[in-house]
Order: sequence, then C-alpha cells, then structure tokens
Amino acid sequence: MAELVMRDVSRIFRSGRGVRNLSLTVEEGEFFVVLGPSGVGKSTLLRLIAGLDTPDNGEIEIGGRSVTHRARPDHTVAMVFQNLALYPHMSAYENIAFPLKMMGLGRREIEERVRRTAALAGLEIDLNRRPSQLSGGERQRVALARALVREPRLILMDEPLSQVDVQLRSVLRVELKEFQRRTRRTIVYVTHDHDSAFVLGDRISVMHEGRIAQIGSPEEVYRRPANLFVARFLGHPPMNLLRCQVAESGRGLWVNDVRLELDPPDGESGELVLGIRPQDLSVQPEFGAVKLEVKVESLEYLGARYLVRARLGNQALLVELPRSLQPGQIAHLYARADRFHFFDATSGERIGQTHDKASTVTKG
Amino acid sequence: MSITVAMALFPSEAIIYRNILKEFESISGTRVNLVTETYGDILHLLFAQSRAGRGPFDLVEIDIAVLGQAREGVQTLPQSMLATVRAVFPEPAWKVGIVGNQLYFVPHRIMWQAMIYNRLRVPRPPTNWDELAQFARAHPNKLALKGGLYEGIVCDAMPFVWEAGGDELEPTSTDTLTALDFLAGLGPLLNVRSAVFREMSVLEAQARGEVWIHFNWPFAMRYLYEKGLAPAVELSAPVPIGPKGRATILGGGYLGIPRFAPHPHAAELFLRFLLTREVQQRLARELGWLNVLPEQSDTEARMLYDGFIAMRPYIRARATVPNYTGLSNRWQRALEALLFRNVPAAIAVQPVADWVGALRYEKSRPVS
Amino acid sequence: MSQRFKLLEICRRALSAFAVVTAVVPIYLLIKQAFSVELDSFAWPPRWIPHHLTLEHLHKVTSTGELRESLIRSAEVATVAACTATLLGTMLAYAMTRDLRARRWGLAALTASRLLPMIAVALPLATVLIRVGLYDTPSGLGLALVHAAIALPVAAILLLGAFAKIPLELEDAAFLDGASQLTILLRIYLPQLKQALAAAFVLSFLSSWDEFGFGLLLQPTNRTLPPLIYYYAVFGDVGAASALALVSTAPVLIVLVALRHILIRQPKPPAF
Amino acid sequence: MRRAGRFLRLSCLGLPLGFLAITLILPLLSGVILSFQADGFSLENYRFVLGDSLFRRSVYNTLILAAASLVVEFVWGLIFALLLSSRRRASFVTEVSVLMPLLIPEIVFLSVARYILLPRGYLNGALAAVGLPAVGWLDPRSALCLLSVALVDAWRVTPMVTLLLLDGLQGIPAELYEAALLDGAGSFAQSRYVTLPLLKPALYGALVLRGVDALRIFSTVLVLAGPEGAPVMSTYAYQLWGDAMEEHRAMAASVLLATMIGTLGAVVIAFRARTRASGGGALEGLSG
Repeated sequence: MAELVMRDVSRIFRSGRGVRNLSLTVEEGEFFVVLGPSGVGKSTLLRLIAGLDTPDNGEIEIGGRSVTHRARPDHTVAMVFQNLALYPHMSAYENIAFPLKMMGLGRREIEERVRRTAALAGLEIDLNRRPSQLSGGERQRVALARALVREPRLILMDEPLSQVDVQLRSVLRVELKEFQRRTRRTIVYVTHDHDSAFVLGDRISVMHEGRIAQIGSPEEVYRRPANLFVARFLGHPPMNLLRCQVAESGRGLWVNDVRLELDPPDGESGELVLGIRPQDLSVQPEFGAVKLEVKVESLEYLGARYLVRARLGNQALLVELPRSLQPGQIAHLYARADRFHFFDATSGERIGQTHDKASTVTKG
Repeated sequence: MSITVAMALFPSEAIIYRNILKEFESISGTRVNLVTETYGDILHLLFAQSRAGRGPFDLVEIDIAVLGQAREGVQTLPQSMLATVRAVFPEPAWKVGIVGNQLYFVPHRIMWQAMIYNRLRVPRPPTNWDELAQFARAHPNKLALKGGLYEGIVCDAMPFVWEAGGDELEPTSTDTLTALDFLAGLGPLLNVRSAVFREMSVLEAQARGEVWIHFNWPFAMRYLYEKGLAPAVELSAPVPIGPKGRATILGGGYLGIPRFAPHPHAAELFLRFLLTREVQQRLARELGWLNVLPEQSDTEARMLYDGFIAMRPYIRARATVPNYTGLSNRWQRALEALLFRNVPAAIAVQPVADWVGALRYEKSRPVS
Repeated sequence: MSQRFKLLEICRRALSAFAVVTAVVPIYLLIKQAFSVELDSFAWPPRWIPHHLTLEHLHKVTSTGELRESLIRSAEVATVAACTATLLGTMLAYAMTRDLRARRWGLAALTASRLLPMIAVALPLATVLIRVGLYDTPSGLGLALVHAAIALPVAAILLLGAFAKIPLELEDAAFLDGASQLTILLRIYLPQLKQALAAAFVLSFLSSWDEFGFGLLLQPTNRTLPPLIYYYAVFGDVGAASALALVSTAPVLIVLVALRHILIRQPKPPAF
Repeated sequence: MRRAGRFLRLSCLGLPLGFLAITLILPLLSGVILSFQADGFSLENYRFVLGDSLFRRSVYNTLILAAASLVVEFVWGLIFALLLSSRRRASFVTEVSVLMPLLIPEIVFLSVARYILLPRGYLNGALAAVGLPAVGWLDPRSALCLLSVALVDAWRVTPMVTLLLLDGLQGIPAELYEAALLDGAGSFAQSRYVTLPLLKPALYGALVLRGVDALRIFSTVLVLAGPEGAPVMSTYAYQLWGDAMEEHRAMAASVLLATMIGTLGAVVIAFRARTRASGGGALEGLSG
C-alpha cells in the first residue's frame, strides 16, 4: 500500500526555485532517498510533505488521506532536521518527551514511551543531559528518538548525517539502515551525498531543477542513468561524456576525427552524447571490446588506483586504472560495448536500452 | 462633605500645608482634598472646568501674573470678604483681585522683591539710582539682573520704570523712557551672565561671589541663610530709590472659586479660614511665606529680611490686562534688546507700544 | 622601527592617562561636593580638598520626602518602562524574525521613532497626556510609557539579534511536534533568550533611569531623579545635587561595569 | 500556510507598532496640527518663528554645534577605538575610563561639567592656580560658549562613537593587516588602505546616528548655557512653550526641527539605497 503519494505538486518561490509538477509514490516500509545537489528543491519537497509549506497546486496524500490543505500537522509525519533542531534548553529526555507533551499525554505514559523509544534508537545515556553535553552520535539518536516517539507513519530526514564527521557518518548510516530494516518504518531521506543514497535507499529519486530526473533502485540509477544530468551527477569520478557523430553508414561513431567501432542504437544518426564511466575502461584487451586510442596527459595517484587524464580526439577522458601510464604516451583502452551509454544531444535523454519498469521519468 | 482644592505647592510644602488643613477640617467637618499642581496646569484645569460647565474644583490658586486671563474662569466673591483681607494684606495686594468693583481673587500668599547684596564687598549698599550706577561703574560684572527671557526680567525692570513714574502700559512715555535709558546705561556693566540668569542661577552666582548685588524674592534670603552665607555675608536692602519714589513688584498666589464649583459655599468658608491672621501667621512661620512679616519678632529674621520689610509700603502689582503673558513676552524681548544688544530704548520698546496700542483699539471697540 | 614603536607607546600611555584623568576628576569632584559643606563648594579659589566633611547632604537626600519620592518614582517609571519595552521588543523581534515584510515595516518604524526630536514629541505629548489625565501624575505612568517607546528600538534590535541566532529548524521541529505558535514562542524561543531579555531589560531600565528631557517636560512637579538633579544643580543646591547625583549614579555604575562586556558587544542600534 | 500562527505574528507586529504610533507619532501629528492653529488655520506661527531673529540664531547655533561636536567626537572616538582595539589590550582602568562618560547619567555628567566651567568653577580655579586669568567659558552668546557646549557634548558621547567604531574595527580580520605587512605596507599605509576603507560602513553608520542626535541637542545647552546663552532649535521651542506660553509657536518651531531631521534621514535612506544597489552596502552591517 502506498504510504505517500504526491500528484503533480508544484511550489515555486519568487527566486524561481522550488518544486515543479512533481509526482511520486512511496511504499509502506520503504526507505526512499531523494538525491540531488543543493538548491534543487529537496528541502522544499520535504517541507511540503511535512506540512511546513503548502503546495501552489497538486495533491499530497499520506496513508491514503489527503493532507494537502491541513492547517496543522497531524501525528502522521515526523522529521529529523539537518541540524537536528534539538531544543538546547531542554534535556535529552525533555526533547524526546516534547511531542508527547504537546499531544497531551499523561506523565506516566510519556515516561514509558520515552524510555521505550530511547532504547529503540539505541540511546544508552543519561537522558537528563542537555544536547550541548552530548556527542554528535548521541544527538543524532536523540533527534531520531524524538521523531520516533509519536510513532508516525512517515519519518522525513533532511540530511541528518551531514554534520557528523566522515567515519561516524558511515557507522550511523549502517545503524540507520539496520534500524529501518528492523522497524519497517517508512522513511523519506533527503541528501546530496550519493554514498548515503546508495547505502540507505531502497529506491532513489534523483532531483534536478525542481523535478525528478529519475527514480529507481540504486543499481538502476547508477547503471542506466535516464539522462545526462543523472549520468553526470552519480558516480565519482563522474561519467565521461563525449560528443560524437554517427558515421554516415549508421555503423561506428566519430569522436572528432577518431573513429570508434561502436554501433549506435538502431535508427540513430547525427550527433549523440556517448557516456562511459572511468571505471569501465581498462588496458586489458578483451574479446569484443571497443578499442579507444587516447593520448595520456597526466595522472593522479589515488592509492589503490590511478586516475588518468587523457584525450580522445580533442575531448577529455578520465580513466581509473590499476596501474600507471606515461604522460604523453599513446595508450589503447578497452571497454565492453554494453558499458557505453547513449544520450540524445539536444534533449539529454537516454537512447537505446529501455528502462526498468519501476522507474519513471517525469517530463516537464 | 469634601471640597477639592488645587494649589501650586511643592510636595514638601504640601505635607506642612495638610497639617494646617486638618484644623479647618475638625472645625467645619468638611474634608479638604488637596491637589498640588503647577500654576500653569491649574490654569488649564480652570479653563477646562469653565468650558465643560462642570468640574471637581472648588478653589484654585492662580499666579498673580495671569489673573487677567484667569478671571473668566472664576466667580465673583462677596465684598464682605474684603474686610478679612484688608486686615492682613497691604492695599495693592488685595486691589489686584478687584476689577470694576467686583472681587474675583483674594491673595493667598504674597511676596515682593528687594535688593540682595554682599556686605563684605559692598559695605554701604546703594540707596538711589546714582549710587547704583556708580557701583556698577566701579565694579563692572558685579551687578546682575535676572535677564533670561522669562517673567523675571520684567520683575527686575518694572520697579525702575515705576520709580521713574512710568508704566508698563505706557512704554513710550517720557518717564518710562527715562527708566529704560537708565537701565540701558547699566546694560554693558552688568554681569555677563545676566542674559541667562533666573531666580536661582543668579542666587547661586551671588553665593559664589560672582555677583555682589542683584534683586530677588524673599526665599533668596532663606536659601543664603541655609548655606551659612546670610547674614554673615549676604543681606537684603531696599530697591534703590528713583526720581519719582520707590517701588517694588508684587508676586504671589491668589485664590478664586471656579465657575461651576460644586461646593462654592464650603469653599468660601475655607477661604475665610485661610485669610485669618492666625492661619496666615502660621503659614508664614511654617512655610516661610512673607505675608505678615512685620509681625516677625525674631531679630535674626528681621535682620535678614530688613530690605524686604522696608519695601512693604512700596508694593505695586503688575497690570491686570487679559493676556498678561503677551504683554510680558513683548517686554521681555524689549528688555533683552535694550540691556544686552544695545538697542536704543525708543526702538526696543516699539513692539510693546504696538501691542498696547492694539489692546487699546480692541478695548475701545464697541461691544456688540 | 623600535623608535617609532616607542613614540607610539608614549602616545598610548598619554592617551590612557588623559582618559583616566578626564574620567576620574569629575567623579572625584562629585564625591567631594557631596561630602563637604556647601561653603566649601562656593569658595574661591575652589577647594580641591574639602575643609569640612559632612554627611548632611546625603542625609537630606535620603530623608526628605521629595527626594525619596523621586527616587522611588524613578525606580517605578524605569521598571514599568523596561518591562513594557522588553515585552513589546520581544513581540516585535519575534514578528520581524521570520517575515521579511514585517522586518521592513518594523525597521522603518524603529528608525522613524529614533529620528524624532524629543522636543517635537514632548510638547504635543504633554497636551495629549493632560487630556487623558496622565500628565505629571504621582506614579509617572505617562512618562514610563514614553520611556518605553524610546527604549523600544534598542530592545527590539538587541532581541532581533538574539532571535536570529536561534535556527529556523527549531521552530519547524516544534511545529511538527504539535506545538502551537504561542507555545513555540513561550516554550521554545523565550527560554533561549534569557540573556538577551536580561540585557534588553537592563538597558531599557537604565535609559529610563537616565532620561532627562521628557521627564523635565512631562513631570514638572512629580519629578523623576534626573530633572530633580537638574533643579538642584542649576538652582544652586550644590551639595544636594551632588549627593543625589551620587545616589543615582552608583547603581548604574555597578551594573554597567559588571555588564561591561555585554555593553561592548551590544548589537548596534538600527541604521536608517 | 500556518494560518494559526499568522494571528500571533500580526499582533506581535501590530501591538508594538501601534504603541509607537500612539506614544510618538500621534503626538507629533497633533503637534503639527497645533502648529497651524492661530485664530483658525493659518501659517501665522510659522511666519512668526521664521521671522524671529532668535530662531534664526538658534538654527545657526544648532548647525554649528552639531558640526563642531561631530568633528571632535569622531576624531577622539577613532583615537580611543584604536587605543582599545590595539593588539596590546588596554587595561581595565583605561577601558572603564574611556567609557565613563557613557556610564554616568547624562544629567549628572552635565551638572559636573557645569561646576567645572562656571566663572568661579574648577577649571578657572586651575587656571588661577598657575597664574592665568579666568576665562568666560559659558559667557552667553559668545563663540567660546558654543565651543564649550560642543566640547562637553562631544566629551559625553565620544564613548558611544568609540563603541560603534570599535565594533567596526574588531570586524576587520587580523590576517588583512598581516597580509598588508607582508606586502610592505607601513603603519600609515595600513591605516590608509586597510583600516579606513573597511571601517567606512561603521564610520558612516555612526556618523548618521550621531548626526541626528547632534541636531536634537537639548540637555547640554539647557544645563550649561541656558536657553538664552546658546539658543538651539530645541531650547528655542522649549522656551516658547514653558516660559513664553506660546504653545502653538513652540509647536511650529519643533515641527521645523523635526522636518530638518526628517529630511536628513530621508536623504540618508535614499543615499543608502543607492550605495547598496551599487554594491556599496554602506550601512548593511547596521541594519541588524
């Protein structure tokens, strides 16, 4: 059953930013990640779901009930904020208890539920301490407990992990995923960090300029980016995108004056954008692989691998290799034909391989 | 029953005054509700009551300078009141309250000006105009007038005008101009800060020895006495006599019963009580008012107030024109020009003459 | 370099010395006058060291009805003014915090009220207060309200700064937790503003305690301290004026020296 | 959106603004109306005030005093601000001393200043002690009197200017000075190319604030010189009201003063809007 449904929702600010004609569905018990660079409308989306903002038009339903025009938030939604928004003048206990107090529950019931939730969130500390006396991870858990304590249908998270250091973040990430698996809560999680998105998300929705560029499982959006934006945004280093020309015969491609023995999708002609991830190129010839002759320009040592900057025709190409190459050298690289992505040069949309059924592309 | 009375008393005075009221309250059985306000505010209240046709006040104290304006706000008092007043106050003091045979106001407390001098610096105070001029020439910067742009300068200058036979409503008469010329002669010799002096600031200058002679009210002696300066240093003397005699200016508070007073008869009773010799003596003794000074037997007080006591027969009231403030403001400007800007008397006084002329014209117009 | 440095150091020392002298001498004179007999204060040449010490002025100041009344009245007026200014300042700052349009209006109003010359307000205000019966009252309520209006801009700006430091998410979080707007203001914002509220209260209190012009014009007989000091000072009562000045300065000095750091870091007044 | 909160917010805005309107703006407007009343509606009061030589002198004095006071307090304020902000921290005593005039109630400060400047005051006493003749610091209408008033006014408010400028100075990052030093700038060049340009917004803001205050000058004149000694616009109006009981004319005079200050304010706002538009952002920091 769909927990959250958004239909054609728009909320546009005077600055031109916001959310445009956005539709999505989140299933019950799903960990749904909204991924996108900052300023793309993720937070607006979250605030609309939370009821902190009202859409200009469109419909929002939570648990099958329309919440588009609610005057006050109900107890169905909770939110964990980027800066956690713990009340600095209240103890951890009071922070967690606050929503219950607002619900008008009795003291004993509050106490019981706070203890239970704190344990669920993995809090094993003295709850009388103030937020300023807690570590980053403990604060994180208090914020989570405060969101959980009302037992909402939907928990919204606005990059709550962005303020802890990298190592703690990966630990907390695993914990959070574990927690969600255990409790089967429905979570909508907003982030700009695709590592988090991949680790946490059952499904990822990539946002671009107020719209959804692609929705799908982590593998889908990584392996079959629906358009140039998603292709560029996911993966590190980013996917190489080369302008190329379909040979007049319809077979083979021209990257400037270099010819690639790679067949474009059927029926394509003229200009295309060819994508290939740096990790998908290798120096080992393989049967049936496409060969690329490049000129090595420079290289960076990454520890386990080398990042090679090279040129194909007059276009830059990044390659991740297990061994080094000589700058100035002409090298031969190989990639399997099915690792190449094709995009329409004008619309930026993917060409060729069909998308997964589950993922949809919204068009403006 | 209770009556409401508005008086211009300081809070410290009001405490003593209430004690005196108690006597009346026990005799008459009437409670007196005392409201202390400034003279300016009492005038406002009076007008408000007379315009509204009702109001709380049964008795008000009005500054002598604005009796002309205040008259429309009060009712006439019975002539029988005059007998009581005559016994206590000098003639010019009670005459001020009479306009066209009708009694509107009676004096509550009165005072007048005399000369204050530093007896260490001025062993023999000037007794006439010539000696005053001589003193000013011999000791420039040591004679002061209350020259600020307020009523004080009129109080200082008008006695000289009167002593020459002039009148504030005859600004261009020969006698008035004689006095003004005399004052103009003193102008450059006056203490430089005369242009800003008021009652207390000139008194402070006198106490500091910056000024040796100036004219002031009786409370000045009390002030100097409290500082330990009088009679050791400072004494009072009569205002120097002029070509046509002596004069000093009358000041003080006057009582009237407002129109639409809720309890006029009780107010009248209270008024009679206040004007008895015993109560006046008590007010003088306890509050330091000057009303009945000749009776003060205390020798030190006599010594302090010598000059004031000597001036008692020469008291003169200001003109009781409606809008006295307007007249006073013109005179203030004229005297400021005369004393501190060397403007010749005839020119300086012209705006006053114009104003008085307009007043006459107004008066001579037939009343429709 | 070192010679120039020396010269600079000498300048620094000289400046410090100058500042200390100009600050200490007036205070000393005040204390001297308050504790010496008045003849000492009127003497010429002036006596830098008093010949006769006395507690008479201090006694007079603390025992005479009029002076004690003024002291109490000043405290009352300042308390009412400070409470009103802090309360209204909090409201205004709260309204201006999240709303750009409210902020513009608020700043414009605060700026305008800062631009008004005292005399242009006080004179007609006296007339208005006479009409509503708040002129020169023993409690000084009319004056207290005016003082509140004068202190309001500083209090509001100070609190605005404090509000701005509280993250927006806190309000959103409380909203999602089910708190009403009033609950948010009272239970989320105010507890975090304790320091700013205290600072706003103290500054408003002192600004009223020190205010002279409106007091002079609106309370001609039921005076507050500053006009009373003025009357005693300009009307020749050196001893009482000095003693009264000391009495009115001492608490201010103690509070301000203690709060020196708040003062130095005080948010700047609104610009135009 | 949050309709429930709108009411609270609106009343939180409306109540204080209404309060300001009633206590300050409404009286001002009623003053404007009163200033046009003289036997019915007329310009008579303005005609009187503008034709009065004393008023013209008041305007002149107001402007001279404001200018003199501003120059003195900004020079001193800057010097003291530099003193307090220099790397070698000023001592507690210096810090308190510099701020002292601000800590003492205005009227107390002014009355002490009066005792110092009186003809037989402490300053002349000090002069006499070293054999110099007495000086008439407060002689009415003298240029010296104006100067005395300006100096005392400046002395009293210098701490305020110091604080405003100090705030600006402390906002300048120390790295900039280090960078300038490495670039070979001496201390003069540092103040010329680093301190002054970066202090400009604070300086400008303080100048506006103090400029308005200087035009409103009232107490200093009243206590030191009396309304006749160095008449300024506010004491002129006060005197017409209190002494001459010319209520309507007093209103006219004070409305003229308010207009003068208001015009200045409007000019500054317009100027500020322009500099802000051009990226100057002169008073940006001050708007809180």
